Amino acid sequence: MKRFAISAEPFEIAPLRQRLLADQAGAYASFEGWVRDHNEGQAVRGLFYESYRELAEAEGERILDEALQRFDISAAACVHRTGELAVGDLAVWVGASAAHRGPAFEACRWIIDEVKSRVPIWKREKYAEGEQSWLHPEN
Amino acid sequence: MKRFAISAEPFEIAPLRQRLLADQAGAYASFEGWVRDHNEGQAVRGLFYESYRELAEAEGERILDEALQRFDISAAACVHRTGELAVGDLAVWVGASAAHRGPAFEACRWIIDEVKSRVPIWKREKYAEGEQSWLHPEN
Amino acid sequence: MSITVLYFASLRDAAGRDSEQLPLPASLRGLYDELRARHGFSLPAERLRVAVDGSFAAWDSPVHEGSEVAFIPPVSGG
Amino acid sequence: MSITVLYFASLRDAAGRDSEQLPLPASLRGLYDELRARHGFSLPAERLRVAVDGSFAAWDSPVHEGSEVAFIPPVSGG
Repeated sequence: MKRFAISAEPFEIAPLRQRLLADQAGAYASFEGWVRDHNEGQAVRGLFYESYRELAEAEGERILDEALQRFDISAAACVHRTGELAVGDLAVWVGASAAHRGPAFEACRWIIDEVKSRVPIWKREKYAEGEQSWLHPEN
Repeated sequence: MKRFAISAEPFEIAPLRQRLLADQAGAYASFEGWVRDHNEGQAVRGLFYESYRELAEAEGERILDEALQRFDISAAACVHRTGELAVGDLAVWVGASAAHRGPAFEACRWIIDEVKSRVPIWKREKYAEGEQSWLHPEN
Repeated sequence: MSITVLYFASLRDAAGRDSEQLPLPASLRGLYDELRARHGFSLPAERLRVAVDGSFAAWDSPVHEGSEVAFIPPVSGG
Repeated sequence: MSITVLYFASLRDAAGRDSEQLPLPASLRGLYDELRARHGFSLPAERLRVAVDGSFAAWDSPVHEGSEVAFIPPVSGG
């Protein structure tokens, strides 16, 4: 079972969370990224995520492998949407389970940070004024 | 609507999470504490949580008020179970939403830490050997 | 002239009851020490907090007729 | 002797296509600079990563007949 997935359709969190439950795990930390109605002062109507899917899935799996090495966690997973998203839609989900809450939080935070900086997914924002632009952050 | 609750019965996370969704919020961090099958080397069959409910709810609200002051978040909530719980049962849930992921994670972590150290709830563990004991941590 | 004392967790087990009515004490600290001796509580007052009428209170807070007093052992939620 | 170049995000918009077949280049860096001039890409090579056959690669990696090359603009998932 893949732990990192790109999903072109809306996805349910409940079954993903369920797979992280384990009798030895007492702690579960999760993160969800939703489409906000603004970014850097501009009103946003929605956005479009594009990925280089093959590379994104390979890099995502690598991040989760690294998280399992770096942190004392039981399991971790991540799903990232692609396609057209409206304000309020779920864009990304990360979950991590562990015996203790410290590593669960730290791994969850580290995974989303790495996904945002390393996985080939690009966001095009659609502004209320009708313009669009790809985000290619500096750094 | 109370943001902190003591629940004597199992509770659903989905409606609690739903209340934290907001168009200006792009980030949601959550924590769940589940009953583990062990603690400090002992096999655990289940546990019993007792609270001083009136004081617990007041102190829990105070923690959430403080979190809203300390962190740049949109909303936060917490529910803690009481009563008999089996291994794998949900004991506590915390959720926080924010425009950005940093404050969402930090507030979520701070809230669960404060709840564990300040809210009058006590855990009695039932060990596989049949003994029970109240946990009154030295911190 | 009486107050209600509430017991939780290990204090309740040791006292064998949830609560009891007691005469108005001179101080919270004196009350706890007396109850500790009577019920055999293992925890010293230094490891407890005290609540009066549903709010945390200082150990030197006054106690009034009719107050509800609770001694709060170290908590273990989460 | 040819390779496939994949375009994503702003590079795809500027190139007006998802991919194209090109002759085997001498180097990845030279290939990007040539494509940047041809398609008017705004991003300099220093801001991109490069992937060959579905894995990130160094800019001085060799390119082989039939390789699939992708220039990866700064990512913005999450």
